[in-house]
Amino acid sequence: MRIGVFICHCGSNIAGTVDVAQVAANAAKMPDVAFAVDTMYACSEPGQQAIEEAVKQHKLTGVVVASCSPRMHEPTFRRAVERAGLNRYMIEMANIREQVSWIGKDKEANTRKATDLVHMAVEKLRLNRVLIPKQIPVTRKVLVVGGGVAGIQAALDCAEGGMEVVMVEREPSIGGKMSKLDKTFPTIDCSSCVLGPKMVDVAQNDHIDLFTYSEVESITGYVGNFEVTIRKKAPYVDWEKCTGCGICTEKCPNKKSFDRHNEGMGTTTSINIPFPQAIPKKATINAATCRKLVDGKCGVCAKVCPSGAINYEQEDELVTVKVGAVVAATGYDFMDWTVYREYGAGRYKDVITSLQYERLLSASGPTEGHIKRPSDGKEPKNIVFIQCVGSRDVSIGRPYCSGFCCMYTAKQAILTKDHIPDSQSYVFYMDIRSPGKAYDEFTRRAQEEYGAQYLRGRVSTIVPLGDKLLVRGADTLAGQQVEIEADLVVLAVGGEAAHGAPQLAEKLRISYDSYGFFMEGHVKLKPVETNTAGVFLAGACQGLKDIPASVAQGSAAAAKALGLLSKDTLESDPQTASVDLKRCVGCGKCWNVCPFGAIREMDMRGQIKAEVLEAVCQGCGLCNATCPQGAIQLSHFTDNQVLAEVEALCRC
Amino acid sequence: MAEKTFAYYPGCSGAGTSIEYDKSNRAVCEELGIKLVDIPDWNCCGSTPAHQVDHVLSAALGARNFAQAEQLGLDTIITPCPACLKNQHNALEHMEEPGFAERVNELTRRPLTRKHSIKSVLQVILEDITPEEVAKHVKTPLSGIKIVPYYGCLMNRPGKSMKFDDDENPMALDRLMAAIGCEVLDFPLKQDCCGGAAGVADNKVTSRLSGRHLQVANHLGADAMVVACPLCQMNMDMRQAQANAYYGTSIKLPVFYYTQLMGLAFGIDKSRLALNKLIVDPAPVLAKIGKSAEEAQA
Amino acid sequence: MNAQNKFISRAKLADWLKELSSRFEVWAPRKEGEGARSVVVYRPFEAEKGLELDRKPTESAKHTMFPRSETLFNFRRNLVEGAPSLELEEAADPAPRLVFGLLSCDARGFQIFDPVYNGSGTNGQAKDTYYLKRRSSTVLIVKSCSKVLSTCFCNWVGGGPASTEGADVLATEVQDGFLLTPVSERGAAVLDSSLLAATNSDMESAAADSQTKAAAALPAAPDLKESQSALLGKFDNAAFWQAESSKCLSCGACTYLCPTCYCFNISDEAAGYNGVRLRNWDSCMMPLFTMEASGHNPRTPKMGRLKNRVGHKFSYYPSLHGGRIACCGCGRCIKSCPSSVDIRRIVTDAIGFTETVGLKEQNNG
Amino acid sequence: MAIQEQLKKMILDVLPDVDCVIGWGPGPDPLRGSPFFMRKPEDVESFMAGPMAVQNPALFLPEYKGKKVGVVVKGCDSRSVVQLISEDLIKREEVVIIGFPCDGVLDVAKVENALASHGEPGEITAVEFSGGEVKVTLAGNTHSLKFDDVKADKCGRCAVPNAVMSDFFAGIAREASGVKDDYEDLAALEKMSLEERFAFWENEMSRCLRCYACRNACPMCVCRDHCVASSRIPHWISQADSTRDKLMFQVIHAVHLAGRCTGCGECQRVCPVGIPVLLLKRTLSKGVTELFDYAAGMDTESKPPLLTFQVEEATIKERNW
Amino acid sequence: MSVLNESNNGKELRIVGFLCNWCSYGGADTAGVGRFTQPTDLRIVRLPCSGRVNPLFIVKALLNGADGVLVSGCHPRDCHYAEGNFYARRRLEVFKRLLPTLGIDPRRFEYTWVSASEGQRWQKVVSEFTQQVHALGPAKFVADAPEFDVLKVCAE
Repeated sequence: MRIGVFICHCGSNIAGTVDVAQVAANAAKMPDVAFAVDTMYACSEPGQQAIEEAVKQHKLTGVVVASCSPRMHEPTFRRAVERAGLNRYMIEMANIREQVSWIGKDKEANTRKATDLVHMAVEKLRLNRVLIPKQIPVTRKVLVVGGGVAGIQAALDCAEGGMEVVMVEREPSIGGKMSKLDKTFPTIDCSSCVLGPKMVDVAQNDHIDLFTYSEVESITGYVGNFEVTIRKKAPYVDWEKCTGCGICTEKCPNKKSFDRHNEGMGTTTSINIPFPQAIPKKATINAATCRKLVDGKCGVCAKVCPSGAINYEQEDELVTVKVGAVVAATGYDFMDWTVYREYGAGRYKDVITSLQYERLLSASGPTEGHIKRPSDGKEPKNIVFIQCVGSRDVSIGRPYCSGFCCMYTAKQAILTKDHIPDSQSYVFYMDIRSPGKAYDEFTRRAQEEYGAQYLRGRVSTIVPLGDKLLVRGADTLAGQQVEIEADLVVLAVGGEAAHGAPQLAEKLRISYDSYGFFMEGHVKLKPVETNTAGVFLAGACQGLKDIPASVAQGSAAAAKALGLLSKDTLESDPQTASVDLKRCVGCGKCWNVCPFGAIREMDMRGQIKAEVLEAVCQGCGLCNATCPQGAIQLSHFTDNQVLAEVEALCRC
Repeated sequence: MAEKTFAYYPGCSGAGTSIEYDKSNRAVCEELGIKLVDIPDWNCCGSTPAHQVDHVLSAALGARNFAQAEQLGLDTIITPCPACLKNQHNALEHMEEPGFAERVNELTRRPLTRKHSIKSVLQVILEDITPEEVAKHVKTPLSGIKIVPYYGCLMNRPGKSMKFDDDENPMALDRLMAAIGCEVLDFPLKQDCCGGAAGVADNKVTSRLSGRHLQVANHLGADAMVVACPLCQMNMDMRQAQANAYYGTSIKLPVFYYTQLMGLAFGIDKSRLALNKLIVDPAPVLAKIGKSAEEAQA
Repeated sequence: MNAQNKFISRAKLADWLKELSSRFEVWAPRKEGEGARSVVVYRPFEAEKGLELDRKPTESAKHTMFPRSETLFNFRRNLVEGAPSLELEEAADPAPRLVFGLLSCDARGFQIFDPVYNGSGTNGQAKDTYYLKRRSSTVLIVKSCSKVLSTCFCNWVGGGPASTEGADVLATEVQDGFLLTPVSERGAAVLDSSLLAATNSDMESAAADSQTKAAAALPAAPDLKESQSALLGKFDNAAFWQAESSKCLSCGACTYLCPTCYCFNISDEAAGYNGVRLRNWDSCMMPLFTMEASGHNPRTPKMGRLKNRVGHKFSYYPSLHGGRIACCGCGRCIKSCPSSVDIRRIVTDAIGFTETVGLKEQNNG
Repeated sequence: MAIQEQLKKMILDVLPDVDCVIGWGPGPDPLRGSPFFMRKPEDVESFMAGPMAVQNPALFLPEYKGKKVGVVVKGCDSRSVVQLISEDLIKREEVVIIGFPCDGVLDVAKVENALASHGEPGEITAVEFSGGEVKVTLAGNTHSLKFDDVKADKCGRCAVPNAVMSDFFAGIAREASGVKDDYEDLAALEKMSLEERFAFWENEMSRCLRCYACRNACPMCVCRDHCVASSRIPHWISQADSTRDKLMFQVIHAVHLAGRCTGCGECQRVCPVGIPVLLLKRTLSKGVTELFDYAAGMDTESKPPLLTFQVEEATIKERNW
Repeated sequence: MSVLNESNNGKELRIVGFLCNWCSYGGADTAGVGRFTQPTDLRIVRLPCSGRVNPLFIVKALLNGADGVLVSGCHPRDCHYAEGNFYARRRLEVFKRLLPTLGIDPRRFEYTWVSASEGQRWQKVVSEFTQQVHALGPAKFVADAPEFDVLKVCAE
């Protein structure tokens, strides 16, 4: 092998504290090094050209660049050597900037360390092999999991781009949390007026195949070639026949079912259509409360249904689809606020959540837009809003800010004044977090124009006194205890990862944080990608966010999916594991630990061997560390390469 | 039922202002088969001042009591007083911290050789005896009287360290009083501060705070208040007149220790319950016992 | 009475070996390991670490002549632009050695090495200079055996407890010391120390007596002249070898303890430009012994390996070397075999002895 | 010996359905038994169980994958069988397991050590077991040894005298002694300073012949002919006769066995030069037991702890930097 | 470097780091970008994931003359490959217990988790680990393997 070594000055960034000429001179003596030089800026155009020329002039077969972190410029130099006619994987980098010149000023020690790092890179490069990416055909179809506003946006954008879309939503209707809101900040425009048309677009778009009341059962395959099994839960109604006329819901004798759409602020019938604008507008039977399904007595809906759609015998159905990319847009749920026993832990009827309050405000809600408190239906006058219930609270393991509560609380204070002009709102807050276009103005308006009284402090207890609730808290600005006799208390409950999110993440083989939010590829630079190729994120499933941000991320995820599937084939990263069939004994330890299911058992003339599915392998090397014979090796991170690096360090 | 034996720490009030608590406690425990062995030569738990001055010293006071109990071969101390409970509970907790026990041992020169714990008598009755078992001992159900249970602030807080009952909505007294036949009212202020020791320095504070409890109890129609803390009892009972004066009310609400009522229900001789030590006369309330039931029958 | 014979007392033995250390690198058996794990091994003599002459050595003395791993030479590659070159540095000549206390079977083992390494099998073409340099500069003082173990069968293969074949001096244990009989000139030359005493007739007769007794204690030897043809005849008898090798673990304990197994492998170990060429013991019981460069291995099942080991010793080697069996009957392969594979049984089974001569069936029901 | 006769009968019953039954038979001298492969009914005559049933017959099972074989097992051997099944290295339906109550096996090295002043085991002409005693005839004299003093170390800490899993069981299951494995065998090493331990291994490993009997006697070694000890790709150890490389191999073997080793002790027993190689594996077993409350070879359903994980590890503390 | 001067007369020791590419290597980069001064002893081997770390790499380094080995990966649950560090955590924890038996001070090996954003934490980890290794001094290692007088560039 003929290796060329390029030691970058990076201006004075490296040369200032490393004797780069000395490092180059040392490198010249290293095995297989045919050429070594120091260069001002290796990544600059002349720097890259110099590398290309050196490759040709010195007939180099591999290159070591000692400069900044490979996380920064490895792709740059790979392209450079490729232009010079080498395989793009015949390059190694020594990180002598972030790991050497920037963290210490002792030039002698730095020069020694830089030499060591170059030596390690040379020894590793000597064992590099030419790698050729494989071309994989793709299925040009996108799965969108979750039909909230982020998922809707992603689906519509994909469809707009000509892509086929499969949307899966676990509730009977799409719309998500946004469909439950009355108005939205900071413009106080009607939520359903904004969202409704988009929902209708989804229903009417020929490119979108909608599965509601359905969940992803399993997913196999890999980027470009996923196979998804969808469980269509049985609504006990043949949706092909159901016209959404609603007669069944009028006649159903059981009117005490929990009303999910209204967050329990009212009851509904066992067979119901969640809300008038539901998409699809189809009836679903709640099997837990339906008298026919529970004890076989009733059957009224079947009698009244004009289209004969009711089917008590219906069973779940599994459907399989092939897609090339997945957008996860599963949103969020609210945390269980009853852990706050000082707020009554659910014992007080007039302590409600903000989303329940939203339903009281909504004209399509159980009170038709009149604020009536749950205990006695009276109109409340003194309303206390408590923020950060389940946000920024380390004591219950939720140190994060939910992000949207400050804004919706301000909105609810404004709407309260609109609904009940002689009411007084009190808002207990920790900090007002309103960065965003027209947001801070909005929270000020709640205080200044709508007279909401903002108290900076936490509430320590809520005590029922007669038909009032005594809210005791601290006003930390005034430095005193405050007590407010409230008619209604609204808790701004923090969000958490959607229930079942970790389980979905396991199916998608993406990672999630300790709260269950899905992990993006890079916090700043890959906000909608995940570490599993072909799976993208949109909306609050990645982290809590408000409607504009969710919509923006929906579009971003769609753009990524469209970009990925714009070609007929995909190139796989060839830095994958491979099996030396002569050494493999088929013990199965590798396929048992592979996080991606990328290794499978195969039969080679009667002997069991392991086989790597290159397109699925993500190159983590866990199998390599597990295989006792070392029969499975991760290209460019082989045992021998790591050992060569260790030897270079320890034995010279 | 097997006898349960504990080292008993009566606390300073038990020997003085709350002697009726101590007496009724011993009587009730005897009835329930809880054997109390007095810790020989026990010392003050440190009360409020000690830990405000020096945590090590404060813990050393508690540690000495545990060392005394160790002599008896008993590792669990029980005490009726929530303040004594809290202080000595804290002592044990602090001594788990690295280096802390060594500093305490320097003072006591009597390192603890075993693992110790401290509980309230209330906790033992609730958890080890259970309300169901208590009900079996009842000879005279206290039907006909409505009570509000008042726990005070220390009995089960902070929840993380006390690990007893629900720290925001305790039910121990509610359940025990129901077991002996009382009608228990839901008392929203069951844990709100009575003013504590502030009564000594400025009785307006205690009057303001405890006065509200009394008014709410009165408003709810309570015949009596039931407490488990000597200080609460003092503020509610002895200082009831002060609170009435502060608010211009004229409430006469007897304030019982829960053990006194249990003793009554168990048919224990009244002299052993020291009912005569109460300031607000309990006689009118005691007269109601059993009445409403009889009236209903008639 | 032989005037050349000398006597060394146990008390003075260490001093004598120390004295010899000025002229030789002296090796002798000593005990290593603790308690029940202890073994007897041949090591460079260190007086403070003691000698073990009462138990039979666990390992053979083979490595004194034929190291487990031997540096043949060091190399360094130079990459001068246009003119790559290779620098070699040969290993230094070995210092003269003296091995004290090896068993007669151990000494006979080298007799089996010699024709392989001295070029006699290749008309002088392939001489192994590394081996021959050691062989010619090493003095062997053999200790005759006074006791016989159940695994001993030197008499099967032409040896005996006091065989002097291959020895320079024969040491026979007598009261309080050893009677030393020079066998070769080289041997006589080391018996010139003032620490050695003259012998007397009691010693001489005691020594002769002990040698006779030991020889008599060995069970009668079967006639193995059929072994060459018998083993060849069984070459393709898979059922035979399958049965014989069932319990074999295919480890190298037998070959590495064997005084006559002379196979080696050559490997280069290198880092960067520099490396070393090593000659290491190899074992036909190991799968890599026959591994070919293509990756194909003609001898994968373990029965083939065991067949080779037995066949080589009792058939193929004798056929090349005048009928001499390549086994010295020390029995270490039997004694230390994890599975108690018994080479005697395999050979007699192959010959087809119905009644195993000298080999009792052991059963402890 | 009633149990032995019962076992013989079971083996004869099983024999027609299997390729062979693996057990123990006579060895080269009265002190040593040998693995024994019974293929014909007449073979069974020489079968022997008892204190000389030293070797672990589970070792041979993977060789017979695809064929049905019978195996007679001591409690410890059965753990190897179970572990092999749990790792899918052999198939449950391909093995017929015959168990018996084991009273412990002999440690030849201990006998040798006990009788060191009288001669070598090779000189022993008769061995007899009776009532906790071993009567050994050596050089014409009979010596009586306490069986407890000369049984294998592992028998002293054995909690599974009967097979963990068996298709047939001879006799009445022996009651487990209730001893807890407190890893007393590690105590001597633990008493040494780190420097002494390092020197200990340097000294012990210098004796190693690289015969790999330890590896080849290990029933849990999966690689068999493909061991990294002699491979170039990957090139973990050099072929030089260096203590460093020889110790490295022992660490490789131990690490590969972490969470899988059933402690049968064959590696150490077979070492021809007496290196206590089991200590390394026992150290890891101790760690695995402490961390994951896991013992290998006790049931076929559980996964070796290093081939799985838990998201929250109760026993692993994160380091506080 | 104060650490070096204090404990080892300014001499550097051999410390090998095995870092996962996604978190800890990134964390080291972040520390570099932040110019967080660190001792110079550590040399980093970049690997895709802490799950790629075979504990045998660590023994190999320690038996070959490394004075300390540091492994760092993504925090549990944050693994780029979802599960790699979960396996690493178990394997390294078990492995750490083998070192004392071998006569190697277990403090010569540590494993930890550093995310790509934790530059400061990385600085702390490196500084404290380096200090820890310096407090132990140079390690003994088995020196009898053939030495080929390898590249002498380090000395030259």
